[in-house]
Amino acid sequence: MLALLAKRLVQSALILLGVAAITFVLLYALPADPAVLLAGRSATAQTVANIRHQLGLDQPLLVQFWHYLGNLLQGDLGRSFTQKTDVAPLILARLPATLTLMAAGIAMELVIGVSLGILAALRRGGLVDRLVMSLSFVGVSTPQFLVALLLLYVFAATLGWFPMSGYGTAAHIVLPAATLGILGAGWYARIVRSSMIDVLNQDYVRTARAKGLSRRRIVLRHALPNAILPAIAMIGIDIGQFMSGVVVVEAVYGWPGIGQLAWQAIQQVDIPIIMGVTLVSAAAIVIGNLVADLTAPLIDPRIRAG
Amino acid sequence: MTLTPRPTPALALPAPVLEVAHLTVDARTPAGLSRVLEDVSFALRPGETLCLAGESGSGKSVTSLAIMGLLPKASLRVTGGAIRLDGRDLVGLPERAMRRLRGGEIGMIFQEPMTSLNPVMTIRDQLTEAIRVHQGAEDALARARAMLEAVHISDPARRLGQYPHELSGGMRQRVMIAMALSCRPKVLIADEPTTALDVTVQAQILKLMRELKGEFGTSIILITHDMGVVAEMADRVAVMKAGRIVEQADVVPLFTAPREAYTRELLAAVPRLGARAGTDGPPRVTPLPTRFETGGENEAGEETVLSVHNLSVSYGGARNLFGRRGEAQRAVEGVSFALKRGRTLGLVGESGSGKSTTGKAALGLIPFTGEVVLDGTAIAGLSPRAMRPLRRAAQMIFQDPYASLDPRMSVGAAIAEPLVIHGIGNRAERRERVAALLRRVGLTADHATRYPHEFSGGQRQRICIARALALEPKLIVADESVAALDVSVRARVLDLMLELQETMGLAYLFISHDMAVIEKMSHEVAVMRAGRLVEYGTRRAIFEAPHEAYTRELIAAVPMPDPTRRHLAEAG
Amino acid sequence: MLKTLSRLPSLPLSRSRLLRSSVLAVAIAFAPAVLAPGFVAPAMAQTPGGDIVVTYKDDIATLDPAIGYDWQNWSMIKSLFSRLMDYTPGTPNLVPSLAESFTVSPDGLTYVFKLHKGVKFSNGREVVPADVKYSIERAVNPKTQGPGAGFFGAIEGFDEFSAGKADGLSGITTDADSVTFKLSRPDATFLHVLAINFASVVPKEVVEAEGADFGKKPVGSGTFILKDWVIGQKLSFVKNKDYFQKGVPFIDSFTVEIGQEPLVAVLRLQKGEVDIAGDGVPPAKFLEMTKSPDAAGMIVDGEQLHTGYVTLNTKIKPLDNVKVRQALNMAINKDRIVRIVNGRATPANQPLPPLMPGYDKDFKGYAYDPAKAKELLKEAGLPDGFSTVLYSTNTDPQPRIAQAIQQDLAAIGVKAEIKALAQANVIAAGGTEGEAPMIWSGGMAWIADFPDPSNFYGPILGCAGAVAGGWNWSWYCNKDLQARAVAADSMSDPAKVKEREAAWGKVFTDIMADAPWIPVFNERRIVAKSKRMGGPAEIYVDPTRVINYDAIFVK
Amino acid sequence: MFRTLLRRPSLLIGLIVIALVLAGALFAPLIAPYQPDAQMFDGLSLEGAPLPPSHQFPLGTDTLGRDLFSRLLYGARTSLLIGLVANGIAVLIGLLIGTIAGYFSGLVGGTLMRFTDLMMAFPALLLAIVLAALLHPSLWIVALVIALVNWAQVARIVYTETRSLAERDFILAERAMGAGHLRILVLHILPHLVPTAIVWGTLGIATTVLLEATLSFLGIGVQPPEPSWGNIVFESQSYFQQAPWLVFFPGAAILMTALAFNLVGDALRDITDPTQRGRG
Repeated sequence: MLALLAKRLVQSALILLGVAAITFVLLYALPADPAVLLAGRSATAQTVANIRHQLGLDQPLLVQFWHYLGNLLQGDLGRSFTQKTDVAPLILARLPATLTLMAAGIAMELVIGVSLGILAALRRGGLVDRLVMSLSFVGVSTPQFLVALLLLYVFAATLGWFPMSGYGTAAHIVLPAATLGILGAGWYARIVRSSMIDVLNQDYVRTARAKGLSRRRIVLRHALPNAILPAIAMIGIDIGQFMSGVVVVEAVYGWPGIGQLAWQAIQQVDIPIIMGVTLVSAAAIVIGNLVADLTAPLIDPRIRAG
Repeated sequence: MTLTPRPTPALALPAPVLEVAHLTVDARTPAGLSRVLEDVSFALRPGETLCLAGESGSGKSVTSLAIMGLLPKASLRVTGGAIRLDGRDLVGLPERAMRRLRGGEIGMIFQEPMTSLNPVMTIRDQLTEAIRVHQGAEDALARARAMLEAVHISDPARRLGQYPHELSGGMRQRVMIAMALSCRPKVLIADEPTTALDVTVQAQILKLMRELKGEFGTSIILITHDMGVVAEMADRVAVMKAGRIVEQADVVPLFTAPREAYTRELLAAVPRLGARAGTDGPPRVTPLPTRFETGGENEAGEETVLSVHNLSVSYGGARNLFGRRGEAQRAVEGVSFALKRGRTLGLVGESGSGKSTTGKAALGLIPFTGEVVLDGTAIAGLSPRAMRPLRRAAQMIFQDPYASLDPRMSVGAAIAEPLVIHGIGNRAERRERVAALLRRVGLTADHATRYPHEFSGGQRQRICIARALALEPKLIVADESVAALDVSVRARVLDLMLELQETMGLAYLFISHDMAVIEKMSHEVAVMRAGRLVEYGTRRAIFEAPHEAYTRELIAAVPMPDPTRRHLAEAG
Repeated sequence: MLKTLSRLPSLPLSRSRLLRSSVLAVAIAFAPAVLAPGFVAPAMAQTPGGDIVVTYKDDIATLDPAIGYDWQNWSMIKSLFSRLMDYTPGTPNLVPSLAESFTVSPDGLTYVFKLHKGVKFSNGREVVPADVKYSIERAVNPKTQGPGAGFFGAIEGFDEFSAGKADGLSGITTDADSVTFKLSRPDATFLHVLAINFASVVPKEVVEAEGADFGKKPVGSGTFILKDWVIGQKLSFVKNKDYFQKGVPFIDSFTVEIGQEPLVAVLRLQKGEVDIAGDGVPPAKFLEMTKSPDAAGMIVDGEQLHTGYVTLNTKIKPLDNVKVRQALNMAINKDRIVRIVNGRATPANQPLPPLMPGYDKDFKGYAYDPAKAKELLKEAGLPDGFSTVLYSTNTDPQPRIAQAIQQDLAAIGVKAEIKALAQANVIAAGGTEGEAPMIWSGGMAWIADFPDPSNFYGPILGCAGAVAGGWNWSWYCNKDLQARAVAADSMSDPAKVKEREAAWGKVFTDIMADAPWIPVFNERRIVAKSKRMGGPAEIYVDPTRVINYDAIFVK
Repeated sequence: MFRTLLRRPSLLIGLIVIALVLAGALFAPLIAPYQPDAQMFDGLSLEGAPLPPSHQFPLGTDTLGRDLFSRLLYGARTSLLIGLVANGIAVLIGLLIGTIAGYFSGLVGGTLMRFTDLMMAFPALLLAIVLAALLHPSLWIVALVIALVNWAQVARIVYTETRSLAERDFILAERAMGAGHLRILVLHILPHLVPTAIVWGTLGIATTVLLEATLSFLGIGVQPPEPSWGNIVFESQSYFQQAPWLVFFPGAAILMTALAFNLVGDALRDITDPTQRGRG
């Protein structure tokens, strides 16, 4: 188990290194010169050259990357070109908001998705099943921004049930999390349904029935822990999807997360921030997968044994 | 106990615990209802073991599920008859009432102990659960432990905290039995409880069941396809075929004087250990003296087709980060044997003993160390390209004929495949050859255009054999090739293989866990255990004068299809 | 100009300088030396107190006055710090601020400022003349990487200092209560320069203690103090009770909420949750709001010194042909474009906006005449038109305006492919020689740093800007006009104000003969405020501050 | 086949919607009442506001006075093209990498899968945004970008399937017969992956249409005035209160099409793989 953890950690680190390298190369090739943008309109060529030199932009790519990695190991993500502050605190300040939103979104996905999935599996072929499956399709087929705008318009602007925008209270998180969660719940419902149907056909469920257990106990105690495994593996992948989703959702709801930061940074070619956000989201994805990998053994002892 | 010929007076015999009367079950299919069970009737008396015997699809399991009220609602339904437990009809009983009976009055164990226990729950949870549900929570844990002791599991205290995957197959089945008996049910239904177990473990479990029957006073319905098990266990036998009971009788009369043709057929097909005692080779199935088609040699056993020396195969050793393997586990270690043309080497052993691995390594399909000489060429370290010509000399037949045929390829194409690979013949010639091969294995040429799923298991195995024969190999590695087949089908396939050996001079490396089949097929036998060869010699030597205790144990554990010679349950 | 490097959901809302009168600001320099700081008398009495909420979409970048140069932080920096000079709220009229009084030598090369006594930084230390020198040197110092260094180019010793050959600006000297500036050349705009944010006075010891974090923990001597900054969420400013002018400001505090979609901000404003929607009214909401009965109290509509234009790259064929450029000028139906932006702008025909000194209201420019445009193209040897590329930023409504331009061009046979890119990419394309044939300036448009025509020439139309990484995206360089521009700028004699103005005006109309731009429209600025907010429109569209936090008040 | 259709109303509905959308896209020049990029003088109110659906403009006009119905028809071409091209490429890449990695486990497979993991860990939208900014958006670039973002998932699935296929007895049987790697891969593994590829290709189209819309929503999609469903919504998103038809109609088009492709993909999965029947 420990060896597995160590192995996965090193693997994760390598993946992050790869992500860093690719991002670095991509950004280096971007057709926009941060020095020019920084220098402003009244700058002379000399000023631009000075800035370029100070930022180290006149050095070869490899040297720049090497420096970047060196700093990275010390937790230094560099300084934002436009905001003139360290990137790490900028991201750290916004990370809790994004993580909260993601956690709420995933929680909503899981609660809605898993319960609907179970329901559909138990009523397999019936009306409820069909309804749930159709809804799940509508869910995964709906453009996120459309839902975001719609929820905002209906529940905040018109009905006034929730605040339109902002951050801080529980009421603020409902709509953004719902936007992320409702749509993603479709996948979970499908996955849980299919694995639940699978599990319900397993011999041990038959054993449980032969023991005379109640249906409720069979479903919750025997089938669910087994059926939930694929859904947990899904969370890891999901975090990647969410990282994309938050850009849209944060923009609409004014959620102060790293999605907004990323969007601004891209507009301004603020390479250190883009790098930082990319790495942080990649890390989130990697950690998500790691957590999923490590959670599965908690539920399934077979994986624990390796 | 014998059945009295007269109509049963209520007072003369104890009332049956469970009575199944005229049970009819229908399946719902797109085409309408189709009958799965028809007029099944039997009675189970207190303390009795009733065996439901029959081949796959005969309706044994459906019967048991119907009794438990566990038929899948969507597809199967009881449409007639009654199931009476202590006189109370279970058909149409509400689910809640049925639930109280399940596990309480009727316990059940299943074929696959591997999958029948919930992998994510501890043994303790699974055991106490049943006790709690039916008899309250008071001393569930103590009783669970007592049950584990009753089924003679080693170190019961520790087992309680373990998960199913940490137990061996035998232990799991013991846990299943403990669970099924934990509420002291009147009836225990055991659905092929030992089929998935090794023969030695099977012997132990059967013994345990007999012992517990006495101890708990439980009546048993034992479902099995194995006439050996029937002979060992049954008081009474009901032989099923195609959803009906064709014959019902006490066990001794049934084996000694079967009334029905089907029962006779079934019994005849069962290979009996010791049937070949006193002979050196397999029975001759062709009437003519041996004449090889290839002509060259007419004396069997001259040419060594396969020689294996000091073969070892390592598995596992999880890859570390950089793709290097860590400490490896030896699956096979230091195995040596030789196989001559026209002869069969039976490779026998229990699961995990390394038989299949040895077979695959012998054909160079997995990496190995040691020396393997196939048709005169050492194959160690040969490139796939260099291996190719050698592939013509040796072919393989697998356990599951369906899995070893590409489901998307027609049978003709599958049989022609080796010819295509080796560039033999043109399209027309190949078609002719395929037709010949199909006829050779007892199918017809027009089968060539069909697909594997349209055939029965036995036919599929014939197709696999035809494909293996396409290249006219000298050696065929048969890996548990008949294990998945019903007895009667198995007998016919074995006969086909023997006939092919006689007429074509094939050598077989015959891998099986079934001692009786090995005895029937082999000239020489190699016994494997835990990756090593423990005994190797002529069949006669191995079966009639085994040196090793393990070999003796293996032979002794085989149930005899003869109720008069019960030895397993009663011996200990 | 200010970098408006941000996603603007509406028309370019940029810091603007509104010039209500044509009185030249320079004239103030020679007014009696004691100008009392004061305000335009508001129509109603200001009640002190109140806490208000302001929203913006984008993060507030640094609040370091030597670095901050975008339209969101501009007004905040204005209120956090004080400078020698400032403007009367809502006007472009210069007044002394930190300076109690000042004198200018007759040759216009020496400025002496006497500082107010007892002005304190919010850390309690008194502001001394050395702070002024330190602050301006810091803005010029190349190590600061400040974008405003160039404004101080007229101060003696600038070249040496910016080349790293000197430790400071030799032209700034201080004594116990005054600061003296010596200029190397007359600069008619120097007092404006001392009023821009880069001239804000900062306490040296705090700057050195905070280092790079000064922009996040600013300490100044302005009307407000930054109390709290939750990055990415909000900034809280509270009134500086010790501000040296009594009674200023009016409100007790203002909170800036970040990350708010402009549309959402306006919806919240209508519900009373927000007092000022900093990003203005998005086009989608504009018509509805102006029609609503509440409009009068909520919408502030003011003119600004803005021109939206299309650059025509004079180094790319066939745009190197002046006839082609003229033809394109005639092809654009500016009235229709104005309609597309719901009439929030007026058609333009010259680079200068109407309110800028030097604007020639008699100049006719190129009238919309597609037939004549085709004729000109024929004369240029392009009877069938040509294909080209039109760059634009990718935020609404810029791509729409670009499409309107595209359709107009198509009418005379010019097929323009649109590239709607992130702002940074458009700026990069503009600054690369031979890259972008045409750029629609929307979202990046030129807005003067101070109300003087000179500010509309150098970087965007002068030869100095036509370099790699420069902002003269037409790559236009007319040596003759360049000489006239230099001449006009050195006319610092107050007697020649009118003459200078006229000279500049002529430069801009003559530029149009070469047609390096298609001036499209001059945009007005629309701000939304809650009904409880009081005061005249000018302080919400303040020409020097965008929002003048010092002057706004709650009714 | 017809019976299968009747028994699966969802498949039937999906196919009908796809057919309608395809027809609309193919015959756009015949159906569309106006040129998609014609900014009509009478298409805007005098104040410059878009017009609601009317007899003249069946689905209303957009903020430039263009006919929304015509733009949606032409936009279908773009969106479908991107969907098909992007998915085609993504599935091809995924199939190639997935089968090779799955069949040749070991160094080659390990390396390829680590690379796939890396791509999975890369925030997809961020990659798309950077790539789109880098390469200057155009229809083909957007398709390419989406393909580059999407292939990893296909590769993962194909990899898993190939792994389990490679362990099946019939592949072992092929090897025992002496078949070469290429023969096994092409004749015995690929055919089994075709249904997966088709299903994922179909399901992917839905995702792609959504991703294209999202890219356009963020302003880095297909360049104006070329209409795509994504950029139609994007251009008008802030008008959702004032001119709801500008958001509703294209949004509904995206939803319906994505839904249709999802339904068809799901049904295909059921039909081609009986063992998966009834599963998600």
